[in-house]
Amino acid sequence: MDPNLIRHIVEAALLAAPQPQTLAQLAGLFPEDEQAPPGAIEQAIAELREGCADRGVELVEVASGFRFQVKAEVHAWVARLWTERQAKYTRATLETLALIAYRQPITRGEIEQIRGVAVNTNTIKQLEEREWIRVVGHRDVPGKPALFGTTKAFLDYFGLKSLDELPPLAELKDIPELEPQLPFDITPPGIASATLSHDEAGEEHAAPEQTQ
Amino acid sequence: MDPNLIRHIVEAALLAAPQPQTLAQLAGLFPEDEQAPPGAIEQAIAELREGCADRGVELVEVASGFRFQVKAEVHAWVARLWTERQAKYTRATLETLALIAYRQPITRGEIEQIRGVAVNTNTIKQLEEREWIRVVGHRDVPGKPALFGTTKAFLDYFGLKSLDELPPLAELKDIPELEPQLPFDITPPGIASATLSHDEAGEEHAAPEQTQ
Amino acid sequence: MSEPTAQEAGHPVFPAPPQQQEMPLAVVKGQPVLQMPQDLYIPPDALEVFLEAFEGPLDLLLYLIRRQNLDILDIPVAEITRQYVDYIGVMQDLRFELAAEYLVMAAILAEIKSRMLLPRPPAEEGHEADPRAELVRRLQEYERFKKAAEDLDQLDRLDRDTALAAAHVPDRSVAKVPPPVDLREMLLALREVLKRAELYTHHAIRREALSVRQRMGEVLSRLSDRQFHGFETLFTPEEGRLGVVVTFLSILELAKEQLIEIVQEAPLAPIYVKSLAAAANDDEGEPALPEPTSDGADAPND
Repeated sequence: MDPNLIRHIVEAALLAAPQPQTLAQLAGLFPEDEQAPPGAIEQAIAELREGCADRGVELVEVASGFRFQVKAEVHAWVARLWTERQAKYTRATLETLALIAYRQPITRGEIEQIRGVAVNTNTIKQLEEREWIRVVGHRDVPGKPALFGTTKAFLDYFGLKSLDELPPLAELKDIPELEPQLPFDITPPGIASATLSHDEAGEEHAAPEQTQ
Repeated sequence: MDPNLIRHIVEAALLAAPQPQTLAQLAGLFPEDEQAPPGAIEQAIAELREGCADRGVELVEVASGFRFQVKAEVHAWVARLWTERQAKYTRATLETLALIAYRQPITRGEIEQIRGVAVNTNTIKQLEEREWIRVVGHRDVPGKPALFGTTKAFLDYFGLKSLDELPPLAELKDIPELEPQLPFDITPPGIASATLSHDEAGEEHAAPEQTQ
Repeated sequence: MSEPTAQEAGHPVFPAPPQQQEMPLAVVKGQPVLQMPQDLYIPPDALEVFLEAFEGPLDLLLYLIRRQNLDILDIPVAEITRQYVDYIGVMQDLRFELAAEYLVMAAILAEIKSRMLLPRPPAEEGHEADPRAELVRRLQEYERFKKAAEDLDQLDRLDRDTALAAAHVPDRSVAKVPPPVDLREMLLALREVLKRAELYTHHAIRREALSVRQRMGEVLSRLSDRQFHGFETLFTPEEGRLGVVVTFLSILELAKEQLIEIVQEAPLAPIYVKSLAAAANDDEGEPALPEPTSDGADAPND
């Protein structure tokens, strides 16, 4: 099969499809008795990607496959096609999303624990409606709280192939006013040590005053 | 303003817009204090149009403006993005196909004689559309019934070099161990005939006497 | 008493909320601050703005620590508590559930303060955790995710920084993909037919060389022009002896089924073959086919 034809098919399919397409999906465009040769689709993708150098769009790979998208450098002009479309997300939404992205699976209670404030039901609903997060299970504690995780749509939206591509989580920063006075080298006994050891797992038990 | 940038903007806008864009709409993408020079957008469109020669899409002008669209020559592949899997073949279809494979050239009447029931016209059409069977001639008897045979596509699909690679009929009868491996329901022999009558909606029972 | 807590013995030394000044909303350690909010003292009329500007008490504390260099140890607990209690009245018209969290924070601060003021039993000296440790840990943890949220917001995202590129598809008709067929399915179907056929008919289907059947179709196709073809032209010597035999058998079988006519004008003269099953009706398609029932009756000589 002519490699140019394969490239044309892949390009047209990526531009025609409403969703990003995986290599397998692209291979599925070719009928059983006339399959694209092995590696031909990868080759076509590579060529298309290079061919975008002098174009206004680029071919990128995101979590659910390959897609063409407007280059960031011309987006400012293109954005004038739509009067007001850019949804702004509040800090509450972004912080909740960040906690779900970096700490998934995580319950709403655990999010509240870290943020120190109640999570608005609408915030969760908004993220669910955008299909950026979903319930991935329930924690086996009283009340069986839902555990949230991010979706492929979340990665797609932020142009990421996988969670690994998220910006690395910052190191714990010292609190300068307090740090010198804090005996961190001494293992804190009792409740404090239990809580500290749960640092990564998301903590269930807060100081009693914290929980609603 | 750099003509390349203008071309990139026009291309990206046409690919991002849900509707065709007129020259005026495209000109509107540029802010008042940084308008595209006169003729620059027309020039960009002309260049983009030429640039489609070796691509899977083309830039066309329709009543409401310019748009990129999938080229007709790759549509057959792209259309598979919206594929609809047809229902599994009925037992009647499989029997008809098998009889044509093993007894070709064979007329529809002969198939009906062996199966004991009339063959639905759709069954034959279905197999012809799939290009698994074809008319290889007509029997020189009153009515000149078509003689059906299998095609190379049939052999290709089942990975056979020739019909000889199909198991001989005698062998077929003696392989009960075939059954447990089969992923589909096997009708127990006792109620086979009763069930078969439901196989295909339009299939009328032929009187058994007719076949004698 | 050389404990750090001893330094605060003289409070409240904090200045009162400066309602007499116009711009500064608060004064921290004698320094007027113009930005909102300045410290834990929130003028009641600014409470709503205050609640919207911060994501909660941790966010506020972080702000105070990072921007105002507030020393958590230097918090006049009694004053804070009194003010927070005053807010309760104001908050009734506002979002109380948010304000509650600030009250919780005030309580935590008060608790820390009181624990630090209390003398520790000598036996537990060196074992008791610093009462601020948990708060510090939570502040650090929160700060990480505050930063993560900012990073997330910086990522190029659809709609804001890029848009999907799509081309029009002139014909959106749905392609129909035929179902997959397993060869064994077909064989099993055939077996069922044969079982039934044995019940209905007296003649069982004989074992046949299928290559002959296949070749019969091929020969018929080659003869489909209804012209006489040289007998030899039907053979392909490249196929070897077996291929020639298969072709020969298929010609004999076709002759037996009266699908072809074999003509030889004289002994040793060239042999010609002509199809009796020519595709004369091919173009007419379905309508040319006879009724299925009469068709069935047509082939008793099988």
